Amino acid sequence: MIYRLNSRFHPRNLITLLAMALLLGCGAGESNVASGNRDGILHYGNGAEPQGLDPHVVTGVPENHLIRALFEGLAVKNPITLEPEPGVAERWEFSEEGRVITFYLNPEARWSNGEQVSASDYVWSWNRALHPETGNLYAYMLYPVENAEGYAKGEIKDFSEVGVKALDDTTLQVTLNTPTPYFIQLMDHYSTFAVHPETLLKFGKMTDRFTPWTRVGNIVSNGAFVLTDWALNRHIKMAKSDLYWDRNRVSLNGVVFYPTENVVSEERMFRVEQLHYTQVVPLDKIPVYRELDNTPYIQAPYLGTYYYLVNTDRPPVDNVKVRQALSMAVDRDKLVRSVLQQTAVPAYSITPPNTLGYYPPRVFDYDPERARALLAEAGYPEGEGWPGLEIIYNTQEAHRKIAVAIQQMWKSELNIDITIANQEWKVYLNSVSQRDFQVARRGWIGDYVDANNFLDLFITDGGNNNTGFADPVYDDLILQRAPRAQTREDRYALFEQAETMLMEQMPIIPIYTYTSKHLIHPSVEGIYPNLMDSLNLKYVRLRTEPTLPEDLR
Amino acid sequence: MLRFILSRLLQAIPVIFIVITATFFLVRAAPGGPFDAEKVVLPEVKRALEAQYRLDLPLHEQYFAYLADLAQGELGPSFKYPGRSVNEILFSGLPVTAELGFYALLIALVIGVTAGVFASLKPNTRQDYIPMSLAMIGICMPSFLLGPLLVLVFGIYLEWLPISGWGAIPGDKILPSITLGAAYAAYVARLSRAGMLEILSQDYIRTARAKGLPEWLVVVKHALRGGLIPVIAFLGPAFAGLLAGSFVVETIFQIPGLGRFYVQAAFNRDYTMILGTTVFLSSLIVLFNLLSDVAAAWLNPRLRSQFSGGSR
Amino acid sequence: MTTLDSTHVTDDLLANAEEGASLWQDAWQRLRKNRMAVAGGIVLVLFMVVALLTPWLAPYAYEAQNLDLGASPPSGDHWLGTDVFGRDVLTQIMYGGRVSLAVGFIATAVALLIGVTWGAIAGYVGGRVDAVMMRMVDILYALPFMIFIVLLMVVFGRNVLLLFLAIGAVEWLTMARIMRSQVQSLRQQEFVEAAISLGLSPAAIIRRHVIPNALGPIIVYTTLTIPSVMLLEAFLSFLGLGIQPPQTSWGLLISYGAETMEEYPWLLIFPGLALTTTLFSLNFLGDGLRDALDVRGSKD
Amino acid sequence: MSLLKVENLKVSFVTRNGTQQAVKGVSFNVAEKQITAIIGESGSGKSVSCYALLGLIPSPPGRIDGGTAHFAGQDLLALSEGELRKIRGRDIAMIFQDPMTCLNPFLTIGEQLIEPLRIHRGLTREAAKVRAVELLHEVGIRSPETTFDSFPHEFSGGMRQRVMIAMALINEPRLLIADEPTTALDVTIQAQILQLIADLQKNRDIGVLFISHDLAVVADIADQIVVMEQGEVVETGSPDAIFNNAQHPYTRKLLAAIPSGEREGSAEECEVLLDIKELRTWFTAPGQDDPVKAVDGVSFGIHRGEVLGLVGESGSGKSTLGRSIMRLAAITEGTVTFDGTDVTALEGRELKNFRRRMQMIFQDPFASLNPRMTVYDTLAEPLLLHAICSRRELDGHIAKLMDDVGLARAFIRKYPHEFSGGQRQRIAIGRALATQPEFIVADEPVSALDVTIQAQILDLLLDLGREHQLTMLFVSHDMAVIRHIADRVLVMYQGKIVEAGPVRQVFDTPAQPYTQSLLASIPGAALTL
Repeated sequence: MIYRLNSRFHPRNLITLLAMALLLGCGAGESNVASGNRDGILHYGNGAEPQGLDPHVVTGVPENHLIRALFEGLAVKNPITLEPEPGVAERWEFSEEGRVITFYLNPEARWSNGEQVSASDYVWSWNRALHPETGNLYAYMLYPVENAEGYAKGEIKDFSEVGVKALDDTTLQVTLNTPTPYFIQLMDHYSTFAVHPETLLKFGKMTDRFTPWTRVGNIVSNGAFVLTDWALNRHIKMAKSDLYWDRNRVSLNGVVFYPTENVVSEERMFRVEQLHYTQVVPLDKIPVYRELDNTPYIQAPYLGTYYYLVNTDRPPVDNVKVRQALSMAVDRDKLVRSVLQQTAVPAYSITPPNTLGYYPPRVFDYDPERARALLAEAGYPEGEGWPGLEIIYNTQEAHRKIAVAIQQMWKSELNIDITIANQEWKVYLNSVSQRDFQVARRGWIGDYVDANNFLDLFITDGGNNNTGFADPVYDDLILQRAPRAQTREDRYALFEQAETMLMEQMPIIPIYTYTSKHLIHPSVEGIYPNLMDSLNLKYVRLRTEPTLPEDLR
Repeated sequence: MLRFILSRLLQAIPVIFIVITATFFLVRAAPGGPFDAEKVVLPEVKRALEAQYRLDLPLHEQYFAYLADLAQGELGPSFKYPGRSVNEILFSGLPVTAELGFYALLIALVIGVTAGVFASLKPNTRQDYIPMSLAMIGICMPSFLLGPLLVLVFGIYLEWLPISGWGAIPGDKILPSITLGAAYAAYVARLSRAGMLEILSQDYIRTARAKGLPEWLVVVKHALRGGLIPVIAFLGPAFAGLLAGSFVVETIFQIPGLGRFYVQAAFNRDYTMILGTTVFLSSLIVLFNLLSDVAAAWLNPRLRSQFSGGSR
Repeated sequence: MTTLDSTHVTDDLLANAEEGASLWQDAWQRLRKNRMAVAGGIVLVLFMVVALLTPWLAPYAYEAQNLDLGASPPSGDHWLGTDVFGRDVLTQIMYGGRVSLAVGFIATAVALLIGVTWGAIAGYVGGRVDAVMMRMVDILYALPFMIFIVLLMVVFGRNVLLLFLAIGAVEWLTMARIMRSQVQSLRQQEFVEAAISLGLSPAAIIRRHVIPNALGPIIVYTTLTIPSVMLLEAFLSFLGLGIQPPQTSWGLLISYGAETMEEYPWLLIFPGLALTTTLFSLNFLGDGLRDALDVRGSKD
Repeated sequence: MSLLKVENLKVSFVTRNGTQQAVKGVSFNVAEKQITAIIGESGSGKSVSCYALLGLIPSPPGRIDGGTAHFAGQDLLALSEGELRKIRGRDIAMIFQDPMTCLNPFLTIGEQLIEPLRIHRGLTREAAKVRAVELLHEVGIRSPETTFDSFPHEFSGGMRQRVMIAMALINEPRLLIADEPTTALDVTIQAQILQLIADLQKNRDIGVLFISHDLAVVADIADQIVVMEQGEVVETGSPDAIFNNAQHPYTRKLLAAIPSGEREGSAEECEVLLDIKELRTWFTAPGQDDPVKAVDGVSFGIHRGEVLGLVGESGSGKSTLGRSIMRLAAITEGTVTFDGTDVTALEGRELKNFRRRMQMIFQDPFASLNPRMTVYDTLAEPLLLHAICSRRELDGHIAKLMDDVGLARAFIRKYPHEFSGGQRQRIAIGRALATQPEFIVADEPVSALDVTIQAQILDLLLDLGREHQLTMLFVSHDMAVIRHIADRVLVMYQGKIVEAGPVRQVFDTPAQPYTQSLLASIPGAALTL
């Protein structure tokens, strides 16, 4: 056709443009896993976008993974036994009564700029972690240290009164309020990590929260890896540090962390080999994975409990019999089997079983008969005269499922009507902290492996109590008697006594103990699922061989 | 024309100001604060945090301080992401979302206009019903459904395309662009069908045919320009809406765009971030509405020379 | 003139007048001839009847669980399968339809009422009033929706009525814009001038002359609004505003189904079919209604 | 020698109300180098016949049922779409009725003009432009080089029609079909365009098929006239034969409808009902500084019982003047005194009462009736609004109105679209009369109507005026119509009144050159004057 169009706007141009823009050579290269195995790069699915990398500012699980790759604490946990083993500190000594700990720092421990990690860096960093202007949410991790709490609350102004001293470059002396058996464990928590003082001061005051010191090029860290790239909502890249004292043990050349917000998407990325490893698996996908030979799915006990908070001041759950009836009418086995696809362990108390050898008492069982009887005693025989009850939970699929199942269990076993209300996260937090609820979904993940971390939730007016449960005997057991117990057995006996009291009063309805869920590509070695979900990347190595089972697609 | 643009921009100032003010106080009225977390925040910590973010000042002082910062183009630090300013986050997400939106609109235009034009050429025949029925499905198919479906089919079963990321793996922009564009394609199809039907019944189309023009030339040269005016009018608000509405797609495909921040800022009660995105978005809405008006006027020679007022 | 005469005239009028009395009756006559529209209408009515009678029709109680059964594909006992709680999907869809249809129609009606009124006034009065009214629309467009919803929840608590209000409050904006542009072009028409010169008040002109002539685009937009309202309901319910489990709606069923489309496809397909069928029926009915109300028909 | 020979052409339209036969076996010839005119009212099938020849009727619903149309040795009706396309715009070209809508507003004049050349002859843009500029010059467009890149809206109606003609002639077709090419134009322009077509036909020796509803228009130029009624040809003959010796009653009816003569017995001088002083209505378009002075300092009075004609071309401000008096356009300055009251300041209830006493009849009966209201509702609205009658008496009043305007009562429940243009104008008149007004502004009430209908409506207005003792301001661009109906005439030009006086005086001894040019352009002058 000789006739040529003169119109300025033609669909054909658009199509060409579009094709060029989108199909940037759509030959889909090799997968991340394949290239990662070749180059020694681990591709790690890491949940939500991290808030940041400052150990004294952030909270949360994704941040934990990142910071523990970049930084190292005085002591770390053995990934299999969870027993403390040397980190920055080569060794440590307890004083006789257990109140004073002396850490001997490894002289080979280096900051990524080559400087030695010194004891005074720890003093400076703990000052920062505790300083009332820093606003460190995890400052309480250091409260076992003498005068730390007073300093954090502003009651003590002089940090030299806090029980931490640098005796010399490599010797750090810590004085505790009382002997604290789990204190060494806390040294593996990022809020107790050291940061590099000069680097921070280069970008602002010690207590500043928002300076760019954690950015690529600025950050100085002391862990097995160094930060090389941080693209918001895209990826965080790290490379093996050649200054790390234990560098010979590090096998990976680098790690790429992917922030993902969508559970379904993350699992799919794993399936198409874009990720080596992820910790989030959609519930309904788990049976599919379980059926595979050589399944990449691994499940492990986890230090966390899922329970319902009960507001003991609101009728009808102000009546202990009602609370007990409700708890006994929950068929936890069935719940775990069907709704939870066996990804949890039924719980009958707050502390997870085998918390460093501690097993919680079993005060009650699933017993609908007894539940009905208790409810009748409380004045609601066969549910008659029941005033109604509302369960609140924050908007999330898993919480909904559990609430729906429990609602129906209570309905069919006790013939009582329950309403369910989901709330947006911050609204839910507000309702819980204002105690504006009858029954609320709650979960608690241990900060350290010790029953104390679960049981001290329910001391009178405890910040995380939220139930109205108040018992001076209980407080005395947890706050006074247990810390002073001479042996582990004595201490655990006191915990058991307290926990029995708790379960008799039933200010919470325990539902299940968490497990951690992992999808690990067969080419990855050295990821050991454990109670704390504590992964140390320096033990991880990649092989090129095994691939995902074919029938996964 | 210039005067029209100026007057619209002047009108925009009070609009944006009211939006900022309303948002500022609405956000504060919402329950839950930026620092509430599952584990209780100790009162001493909370005090420290509030001091660091100026939240300890009386509300009106915070408001005026915010306005003063805003006047200097400073949107403040993010509450959720300490160490990052809202400006920085906006500018890191904007190019990505804008690119995504651009491709999506392009797809919407190409598919939508083609389908709409085809349907309009033979109204009430199969050639009309089939694309229009597809458009209906497109309209009611939410992206939280279409996205995963596309991922399953093209990413996992067929292994043709990457299923996540943006610009990291070749071809990873295709599925999200299609997902986001689909609903808009459906609207464009309906609009262009209606617009084309209107134009095709005009006398000047008959004139063109009487001149012996081939049918495709009648359509492309004589009918399309007028027929697309309703589409152009739709594009302005659509593009602004797309930036806010890309949240779902960005989440499904792990795209580092603005939409995620816009939605999550609200969930996180990230006050500065909510305000920042809102200011940004309301400016965009004003701007794009204006642009689409100008574009529509530019397409129409009659309006081009004697631009008659009104708005939208 | 005698009364006798006028009686005679009345008889004469009634005897000879052709066809029905009002626009709506006339439209009804036309609508009945449109087979697709009638089919769409029948499906919608059927759905509504089923929704109304669900408590008696549903094969199972809607909250009845069978946890041991879990998600199972369609079978003789459960024609459309069961969900992860072992609840009957057919029952869920029937109960979900009650919510979705109610929300879809009522919230859209709210949006329609506000939007049409607002747009008609802005477009008809014009000038400064128009500018102010439309800038208000712009402002509402720009306010962060999420915060708005959360505030609504806090101020009013959980309330299904509030859900209608919240949805209506966002959906009316576009309606107002469409209406306004319609009114602006209708306002130039001679018959509106004729009405002015008859001395009709602006309200009467809008009601009698403007709105009936803008019905076409309004109906089309309405048919598009209803499905998006149904999906918006799911989103709001998800945020905590709106219905709470075990109550359900099509939107919620679809969004849950989308999560497990690989494992339990029937949980997505059947609610999706219900929504799509409704949508198509609405669309055919809407197009039919538009044509029926267009009294000019095919003649012009 | 016949250029186009149409035989037994049948066209029908399939609608949802059944199949309608629009053309029922029509045969006619178009001779070479002659102008053949087809005359008929709208709906007589004259346009459909011509469109069918070129495959331009929309199909569906249109359908050609039979017949042949021989043109240059080919049967047009038997050709494929592709073959037909080669003939369209090259051998047969068309001009359409409304130059305002028939040019693509989105493309420049030049672009549209050269299209046929490029399509059919494969000329380059430059070569085509040279040819187009020549032709633009020939059809009387000044400075064609600069206007080549203008858009249609920058032209007046007459200029656009010239462009259309140039576009049709650019490939030197052998047959030009002109479908009511002057109907939408002012009288003065109409005369020019008719002259242009006649000249071009002579210079180029082409055959022309000229379609019109107005016998007067074709009287001066046609060589042969074909009269069509309801899809059939009722009479064919030379203009002489048709005008002097019409055989068919329908032809005679058409002839009778040409407005002629003037009103007898002018109303005697009465009191002044409406007094207009220094009226100014200016519009300022947004974004522009200079106001458009649509009405610029007009003063006159109307006596009770008088019909005052207001004449002028489009754009002269006559309609705006009418609308200003009705308070439909915002008056910038001046007073309108109606029966002693200054109406420019009225508001609310007073304005409403005033509106009852003054009514308006609009130009376009297609647009002035609400398409979604039945006749009954349309007529009931003013009756109820002004409480002219109670609800019980409503039916009686409406019936009376229907009788008055000559509409069958059986149509009472019908919608406007079901009526013809003339009937619709009757409804509009009925609505205006419903409030029993004293004064009516009739704004070009007949210019959108066919000639035969035009005559009926004018007579109706005159009768009703007498019966109800109406005072009327009758706005028109058509001198013949004004002469037929008015007692006195105002001639308006560029927002000002340039001449005023009794009809006979203005028509017989026009003082202003503008009035003279208006009078000279009345079509069919030879026939009627």
